[in-house]
Amino acid sequence: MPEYSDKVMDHFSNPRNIGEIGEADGMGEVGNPVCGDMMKFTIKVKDNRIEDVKYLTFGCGAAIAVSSMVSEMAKGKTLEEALKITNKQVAEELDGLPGNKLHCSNLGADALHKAIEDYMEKQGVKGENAS
Amino acid sequence: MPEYSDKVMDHFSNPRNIGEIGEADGMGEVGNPVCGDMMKFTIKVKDNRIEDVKYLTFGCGAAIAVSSMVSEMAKGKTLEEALKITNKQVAEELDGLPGNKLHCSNLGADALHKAIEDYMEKQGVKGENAS
Amino acid sequence: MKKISLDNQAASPLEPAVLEAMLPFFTEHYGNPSSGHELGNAPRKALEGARASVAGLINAEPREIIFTASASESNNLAIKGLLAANRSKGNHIISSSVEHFSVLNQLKTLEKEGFAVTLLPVDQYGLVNPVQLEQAITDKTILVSIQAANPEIGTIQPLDDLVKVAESKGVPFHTDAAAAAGWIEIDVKKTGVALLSLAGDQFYGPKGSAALYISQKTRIRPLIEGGIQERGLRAGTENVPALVGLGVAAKLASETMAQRVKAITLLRDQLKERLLENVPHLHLNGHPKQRLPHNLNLSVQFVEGEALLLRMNMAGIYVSSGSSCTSQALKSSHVLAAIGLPPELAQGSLLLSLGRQNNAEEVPYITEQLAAVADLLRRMSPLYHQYLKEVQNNA
Amino acid sequence: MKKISLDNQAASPLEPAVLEAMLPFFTEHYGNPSSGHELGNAPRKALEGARASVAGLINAEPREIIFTASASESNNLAIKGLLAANRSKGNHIISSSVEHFSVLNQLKTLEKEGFAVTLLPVDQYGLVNPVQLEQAITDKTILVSIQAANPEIGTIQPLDDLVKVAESKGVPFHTDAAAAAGWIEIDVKKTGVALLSLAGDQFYGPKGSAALYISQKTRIRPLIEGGIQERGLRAGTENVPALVGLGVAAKLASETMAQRVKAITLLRDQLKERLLENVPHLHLNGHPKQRLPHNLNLSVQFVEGEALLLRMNMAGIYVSSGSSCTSQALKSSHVLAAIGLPPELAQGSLLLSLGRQNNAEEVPYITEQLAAVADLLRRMSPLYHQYLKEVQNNA
Ligand SMILES: Cc1ncc(COP(=O)(O)O)c(C=O)c1O
Ligand SMILES: Cc1ncc(COP(=O)(O)O)c(C=O)c1O
Repeated sequence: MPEYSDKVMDHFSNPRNIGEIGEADGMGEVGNPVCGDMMKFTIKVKDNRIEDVKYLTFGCGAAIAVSSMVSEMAKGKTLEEALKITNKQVAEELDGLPGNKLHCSNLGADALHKAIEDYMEKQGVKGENAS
Repeated sequence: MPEYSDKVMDHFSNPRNIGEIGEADGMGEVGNPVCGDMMKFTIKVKDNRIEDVKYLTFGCGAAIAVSSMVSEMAKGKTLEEALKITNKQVAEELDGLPGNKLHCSNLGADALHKAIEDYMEKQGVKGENAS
Repeated sequence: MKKISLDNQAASPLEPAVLEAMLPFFTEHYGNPSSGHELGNAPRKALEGARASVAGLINAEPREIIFTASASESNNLAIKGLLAANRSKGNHIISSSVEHFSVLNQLKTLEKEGFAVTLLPVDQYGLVNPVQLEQAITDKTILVSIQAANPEIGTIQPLDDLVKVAESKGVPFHTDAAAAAGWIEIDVKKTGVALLSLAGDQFYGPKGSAALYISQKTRIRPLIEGGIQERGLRAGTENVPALVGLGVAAKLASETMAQRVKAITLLRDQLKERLLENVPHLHLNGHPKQRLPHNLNLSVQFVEGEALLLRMNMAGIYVSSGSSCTSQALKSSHVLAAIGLPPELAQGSLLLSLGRQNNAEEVPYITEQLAAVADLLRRMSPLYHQYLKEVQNNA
Repeated sequence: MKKISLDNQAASPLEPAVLEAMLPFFTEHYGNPSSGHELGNAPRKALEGARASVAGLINAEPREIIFTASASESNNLAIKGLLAANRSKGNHIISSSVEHFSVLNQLKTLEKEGFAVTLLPVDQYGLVNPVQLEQAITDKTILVSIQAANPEIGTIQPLDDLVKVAESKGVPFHTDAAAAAGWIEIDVKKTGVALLSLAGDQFYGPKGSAALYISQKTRIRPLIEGGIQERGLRAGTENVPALVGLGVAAKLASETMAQRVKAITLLRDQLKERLLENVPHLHLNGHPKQRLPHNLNLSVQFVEGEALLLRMNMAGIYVSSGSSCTSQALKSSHVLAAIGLPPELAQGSLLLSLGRQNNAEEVPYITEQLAAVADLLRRMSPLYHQYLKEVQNNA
């Protein structure tokens, strides 16, 4: 088995916040089946805060755990705070990821940021921190 | 262990006719320490027959067994008969020798022939069958 | 919890008789086969017995069998060894796009060294076409290397036909039979291959036990030079216990192949049918008929293989996958790509390989678990949700 | 009848703890270390544990250890692998005339391929002279390969000095430590070797277990290409049981080397003295002091080695010899020739190597038997009779 931490295995086994928000305020997608990982994040925003966040993920154990962790980290944060979440932080919160999984599966923060940017664009507000 | 037949092991373990005849009628030597095998045959001839034959051998199990077998085969034979003993016959009498021993250790008949030739030369009679 | 391995091609428990035969060679008969004293006798005899048993499995002569430590080593010795002995004759090698890495990766190196390599394509089932082989052979071709069966999708090549083509052009043929030996009838005399690789751990023998068949008329150079073990073609003190194990495994495989194949084909087909009935959106990979009896390769649409593997593992069922995430090189299976499988299906591939410890009572549990796992992962799959929307829209 | 093996370098019984540690990896933990499911966990961990133990034996880092199946393979991987990765840098290799065939025979092949090879001579004790090494190095030299100790005459090379010379000229150094590892202190960090070969069966580990140390700054190419086992430097499913055995053997050797060496040196020296006292015309081969603690090499003047070996075997004592007749290639020892031993003495060489099962109570029996055998064979030796005549004539 890949050398997954207990936290990764916990999030993989019991992923939080799975799903797709019906009338989402923002949507972000990363990856594709060729590379083996795809994530689709949808968010609900209220008073500049991420009131709800859900995701759909096609991918390995790391990709699923990362999605789950990102959703937990983002929930309740202001958009500015959420934009500061980095893939590195996500990996750290998961007590690390196997070296070879750091690049291809650790895209959760990117998907979240895309969802936030999507929201901002829809609002006509181009976020300063957008990457 | 080399794939020696029981007969080889018998002659190696209990070599017959070891020694050197003091006042030999003929003496033949083959081999040298570089190749790993040396045989020295001495014979006593009476009425054109090999009355006694002894040998000294420095060499492997096959060389010792071959010497012993040759001495048994030669004893009592006429010189002409003894000259007809071939290395191949000796190997056959020993129920065969390992392939890699056929060339270097199977020199007993040669040594015997040399002893006979030596005898014949001393007698001033160059044998017809000498090789 | 139940533990069921469906990954027997990766590793399978030894036949008890194999381990039993090996044990004395770790203790009483620990000697070196090259020794000139008594301690060498039992190991040497055992080694030659094992050689005869391996020869028997493929209808070779004992002296045509060289022992090695892995199928990878056999493949490297076969190809590099033949080329080293035949440098002057040409520089063109033909192989296929579905070979094991222990063939493909050396070919890449050989290309850098100036050899020209043609990798024949395969059809949707993974079959190499003898006509395409014939067309690919030039007067520079010095070696054809095509596997007997594919370890991943199970497809068995038309070896007789392929060898016939090469033979008619006078080109020596190597076949990597690591996945096939012990499971399908192989007769080197009838087939006419020059070189054949096989490995004991693929038919209940130990790890570290393998062989290369080298037909009497074929000349190769050693890869590992040194002492004159294995007729000078593979130096090094022989791993007697492992090779004794290989011998026993080969003997058992020869003697019981018909029964083994019959039983495991039945079980595999039963598993296949139950899965296809109970788990929607499954696709069979490889040839429907010409396949290894213990091999089943399915793509579970909309989900990724490593997640499948981990979830099945949580249910005590051990499987393997051709997805990128399960490969150590992080590349999805080149075999699934070669048969034209779309990337999404390749990522969701599931390799189930059966072994002697599997039985029909396990089938319902496996089916139930795969159905549950597929369902669970699909519910979080963006591809599946997209599919559902498309179905709705079309309705 | 008593059975005494004095041929422990050819093969020795496993340490019981070694076999015990191996057994579970044939049964419960039969998995493939590359597997992505639970069955891969125990074998993978065990493999990495073994790697750490082997690294510990020579003060290396675990990632600097590549597992192989024999010292011969390690030597071939080291030399061919380094040359393949450094082709552009030069074409000159320096080695010694007393290397094992798994070094010398590849060098012969490499010479045919255009490499220039210098084999350094040795002195009467088998020592390579660092000054001669220095003089042999040119700006084309890309590798020096000199053994740590000679398996036949036991001589330990001045490795530190030799490596220092190569290092000062920027030439990487490989040492074949197959005979030395486990028996003398080796510290790759202090010594500064680039590559080092060792084999488990030389220190009570199993056959088929060996390793190559590759220092972090050294680049080599694999000999066996394929999967990415062993960092891509040695493809093939890992022989887990054998490598677990290697790990335990390495750990035991590290932990108990001082005691082992002390005890076996004592025994060896006792045997040597008793033999020299009781058997006339014995000659010690190799270095009197700088030698492997378990190795004793004697020439029994006037008699041939195979006959000695067979007669000792009949007495239940197993020995080895450097005579032509005991070598599979039917050539007397190149090592004995290199130290200038006359052919007659080389043919009568006797290699006695001790192991954990030998003890002081065996010494009188061994002495008595060798005395009897030597006497018996001398009485039929033309060389001995000649010697006696010369003595008589001189008297
Ligand atoms: C110094 C040395 N190198 C290499 C070898 C070859 O070992 P193997 O036969 O295990 O490959 C030996 C064998 O004893 C040896 O002593
Ligand atoms: C067809 C084929 N060739 C080669 C190999 C390599 O085997 P090993 O890892 O034992 O060297 C395998 C492994 O499963 C295989 O299936």
